[in-house]
Amino acid sequence: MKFGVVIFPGSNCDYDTLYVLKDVLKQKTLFLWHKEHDLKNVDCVILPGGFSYGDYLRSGSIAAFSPLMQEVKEFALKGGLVLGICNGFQVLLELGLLPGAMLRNKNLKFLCQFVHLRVENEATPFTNKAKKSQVLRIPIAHYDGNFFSPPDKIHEIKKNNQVVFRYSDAKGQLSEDANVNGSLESIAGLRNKEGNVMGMMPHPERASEVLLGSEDGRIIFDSIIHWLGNRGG
Amino acid sequence: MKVRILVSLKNSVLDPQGQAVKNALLTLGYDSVKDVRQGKVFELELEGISHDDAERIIPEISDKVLANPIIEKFSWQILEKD
Amino acid sequence: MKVRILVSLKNSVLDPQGQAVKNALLTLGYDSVKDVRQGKVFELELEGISHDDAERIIPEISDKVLANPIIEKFSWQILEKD
Amino acid sequence: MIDRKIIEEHNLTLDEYEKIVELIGREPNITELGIFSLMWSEHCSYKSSIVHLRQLPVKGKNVIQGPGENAGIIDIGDGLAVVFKIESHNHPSFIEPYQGAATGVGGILRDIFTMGARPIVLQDSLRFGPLSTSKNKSIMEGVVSGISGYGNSIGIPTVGGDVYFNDCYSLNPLVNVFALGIVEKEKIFYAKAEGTGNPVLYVGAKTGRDGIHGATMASAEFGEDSEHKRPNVQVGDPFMEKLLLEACLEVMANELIVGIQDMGAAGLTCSTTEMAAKSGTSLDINLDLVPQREEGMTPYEMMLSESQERMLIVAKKDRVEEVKQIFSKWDLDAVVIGHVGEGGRLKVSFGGKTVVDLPVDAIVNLCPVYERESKVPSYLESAKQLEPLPLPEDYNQTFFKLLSSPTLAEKEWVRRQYDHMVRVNTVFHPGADAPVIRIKNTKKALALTLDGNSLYTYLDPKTGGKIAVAEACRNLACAGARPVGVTNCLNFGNPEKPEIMWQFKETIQGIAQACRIFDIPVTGGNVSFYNDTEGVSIYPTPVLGVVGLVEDISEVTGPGFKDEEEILILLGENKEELGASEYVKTIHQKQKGIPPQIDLKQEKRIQEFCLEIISSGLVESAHDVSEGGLACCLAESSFLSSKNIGLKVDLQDEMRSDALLFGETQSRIVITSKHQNHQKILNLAKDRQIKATAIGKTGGDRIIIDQNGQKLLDVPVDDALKAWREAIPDIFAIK
Ligand SMILES: Nc1ncnc2c1ncn2[C@@H]1O[C@H](COP(=O)(O)OP(=O)(O)O)[C@@H](O)[C@H]1O
Ligand SMILES: [Mg+2]
Repeated sequence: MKFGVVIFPGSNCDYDTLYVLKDVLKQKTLFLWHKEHDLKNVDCVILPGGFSYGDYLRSGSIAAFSPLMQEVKEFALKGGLVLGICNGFQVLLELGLLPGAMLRNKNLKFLCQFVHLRVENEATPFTNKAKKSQVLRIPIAHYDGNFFSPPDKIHEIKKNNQVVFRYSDAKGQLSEDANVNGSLESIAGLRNKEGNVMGMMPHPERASEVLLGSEDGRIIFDSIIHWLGNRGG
Repeated sequence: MKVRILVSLKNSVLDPQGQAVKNALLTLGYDSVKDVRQGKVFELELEGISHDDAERIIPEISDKVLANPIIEKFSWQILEKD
Repeated sequence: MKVRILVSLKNSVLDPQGQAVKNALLTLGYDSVKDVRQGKVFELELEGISHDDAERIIPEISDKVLANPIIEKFSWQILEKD
Repeated sequence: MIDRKIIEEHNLTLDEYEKIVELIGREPNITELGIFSLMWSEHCSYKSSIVHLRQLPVKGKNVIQGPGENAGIIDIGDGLAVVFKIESHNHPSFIEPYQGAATGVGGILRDIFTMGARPIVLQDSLRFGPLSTSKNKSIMEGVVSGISGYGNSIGIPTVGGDVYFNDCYSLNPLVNVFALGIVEKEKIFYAKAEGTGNPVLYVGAKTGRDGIHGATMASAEFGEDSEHKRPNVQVGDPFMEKLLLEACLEVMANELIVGIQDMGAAGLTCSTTEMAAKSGTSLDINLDLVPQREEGMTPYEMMLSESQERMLIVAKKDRVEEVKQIFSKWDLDAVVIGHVGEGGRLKVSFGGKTVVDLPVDAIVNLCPVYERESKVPSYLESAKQLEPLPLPEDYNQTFFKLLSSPTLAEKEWVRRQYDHMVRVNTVFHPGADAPVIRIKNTKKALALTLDGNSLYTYLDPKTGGKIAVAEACRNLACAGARPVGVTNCLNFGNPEKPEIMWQFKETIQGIAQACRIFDIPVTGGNVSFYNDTEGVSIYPTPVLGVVGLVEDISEVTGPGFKDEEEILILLGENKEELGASEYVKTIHQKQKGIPPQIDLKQEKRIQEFCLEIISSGLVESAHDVSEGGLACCLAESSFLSSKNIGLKVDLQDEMRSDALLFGETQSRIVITSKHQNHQKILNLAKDRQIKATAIGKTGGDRIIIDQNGQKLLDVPVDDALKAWREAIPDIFAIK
């Protein structure tokens, strides 16, 4: 099983994601370059956090046009696993692989802090090691993480069980305070209808070692490894 | 040719930046301000392109690149012809 | 009264956002694009204010709040009178 | 023709001009004059400060590079070295807070990665006027978002810093940014221009008419109207810098280049002349080849432009194509604009004509040096007299007021705008005295801190200088780290005023003494003079950045209580010292008195002791006593414990109760230990002749402090926490 971490110009969590997969979780992992058309036979593509192309237009928008993303799109449409973290989530939205858009955080400030996430859907390749309603403690770091979707679309998203994580308090309760960036319905993570593509604003790679304050993020990577392992075996 | 494209949030989408500007203006005593919406403006310099082609590609660029149609709307005008 | 104010970086000032958009458009094959500058647009709804007062406070607001005259310039127009 | 007016406009004296003529043997042309004016500005030449800076100790067995390069370098073992430096961006941040602060971050990062090091952390030291005015609020908002905008985007965590508020910064905020990078010892790069015939490459952003005369601007006082007449401010492009960072590190790793220098303040002028001067070579460059953003730029403008995100590289002759390939991979142009020659001259051509032909030694090394007149300031005598103060009627209320004063209040409003976690090295200890950064693949960690209380320095510069160093090291000791190197940013008023010069000299003496006693080398720094607006100078503000090393990361200690029923032990002694305290400033509205005094040897022994008991595993938490005194120190340890554990303390000192609670006597650390360990600590302290007193216990949900059994303070932790935590967000809340 092989992971690919995409590097866009301006990605800055690329090395962090590689480090966690390779050094902490001992997985075979390589970088994928935005200008290429080659996914190098990876089993899971991860779009890391950062400021792709400076995020000067809208977060994630220019990266969505990069050559590699056209391959990623095809890979995803064929059922390949794709995880977008933070900026990676924004790229997936801009690419249309996931529904919705991101607005600026409700307080109009960049927010870097630990948050709590309630697992809404544990039956995905990305969360199968979690329990339903389990609360994870994972940091966020973004300016544009205020999820938005028009009313008719949000109805569909919920009907299809696409919400994977919601911002909550430590006990799993939803509230305006816990929903730090103002996301619609406290949505922090989403999957596509088919379930093979997920985007999340929080950074699981920053919560994969006790030293850094939490190990809860490993659940996401462990779930992928488990899912790929089962599929392969 | 010089073109101006305005991109702003759809009316149905909350605009906290505009709100913040409005509050700042009210704080400074400009109480005639009832509402503020903030958007983006792009000024493009196009070259070697016919008017008709411009009329075709400007909305295309706006829809595909400059605006995100889920949340934004756009309008445009040609400021200077060649 | 509805007013539109455009704020953009002075021509001599680097505009990284405009540059990024330009590069994206070129990459997508829109080679007629020679230059892009990006700015902000504010649409204000003013109430209970005379035309003359508006003509006075709009540049004041723009200069003091909406733009930093050190690096930015602004222009404005009244879109709708009351 | 160069006349008197032109010379003055270039901030040069007539004497200096004559010296230029003498050195080059003719009148300079306007471009050449511009070059001299930049390089002989205070900002670049250190002409008023250099004689005093020589007092600072710069040697040490682990020093790889002391002052004189873009940044200092310290060996930390395991084949690794840390590269660090601090820089001010005060004036630009006042004019355009967002861009001023942002480009400050960009500039200091280039200083680090030009040396081959990957920057891994940033810290910022900020000084603003009181948040009671909307102007000061918007400056702070702009500065913080500028640092956040640049640092977050480029992906280097801003892990710490400090923020103080004082009237003296209303028209002159301070923005000092510290950066640190890590490099393999064998792979350090320097600003060299060696090898005749080697090509000189220009890489990064195009040159525009940005901030022409920025360096001279940073060397002149602002007048009343300067808010309007000021020159251009640069706009930063963190995305460009990120590409530049990756590309530069890649050409270095591939050993394709000889030397590299950033173009920051003083741009092309500074980078070309410094590189040539260091290597005793010549540089020949052709300005027609310089990538330009604007049309019709003159040689004068190109040489003086301060456009950001640019680098000058001297490549190996036969590797130029590979250099270009790497830059092109990162979508950057690398353009050959000249080559290295012999003879120690800078030769610049434009439009086929030679427009500059100057000896680089004269430009870089022969600027006149001044030992400026100094005089004890007239304010000092009366400012040191603190009249008798009434005791507070209600200590609880006084305590809440102090906790919510912006200088003492929780700074999370700032911290959470900074991505402080990217690069996955930031060890989790929110609000710690010194942020801790692990070094991957080793057992080691770095602890960092920035410090400098300018009210102390205003009232007693020498003591203020000593305390700045001592407190920075004390912060490190609390984390379990040993100081290994210092950088400093000295923010002062106009050095042509004798009273300012006196403050400067005294402060440096204090810093130098402290560094000697702590045995830590100063590896570099920055001097920012002319921090005066409308004739008013800021308080003398040294900011000390000290880097500490933790040998074993499992020993790192935080400031928050770990558990209930832990024993609180005070290391050091309480004294009745109220002068210059935050208490006197906030509650009695006086910035007066004699600041706390410090015995550096005693301080050192206490820090050594703290480190000893931490590494013996006897300590659960450690926090130093600083602004706000013992009461605020204890409260913070409660706020920073994950369960907000309360405390009960009975102090047995005979003195004014306000001094006991809120006085800022130095050389004190409060630690907690498990019950079974506390006697061991007390015994050890006795052996080491350190005063250590068990003053109480953690536990409960109140903060209770008695004096000789008499109740002084008794408040619920939750209320105190609220006062502390909500003060700054409240100020910025949209109402
Ligand atoms: N306060 C100081 N203490 C020690 N060294 C200093 C101080 N200020 C400046 N220096 C050193 O003087 C040298 C020249 O500094 P400078 O010209 O500012 O370099 P740069 O332009 O890269 O900031 C640098 O090596 C710097 O570290
Ligand atoms: Mg430098």
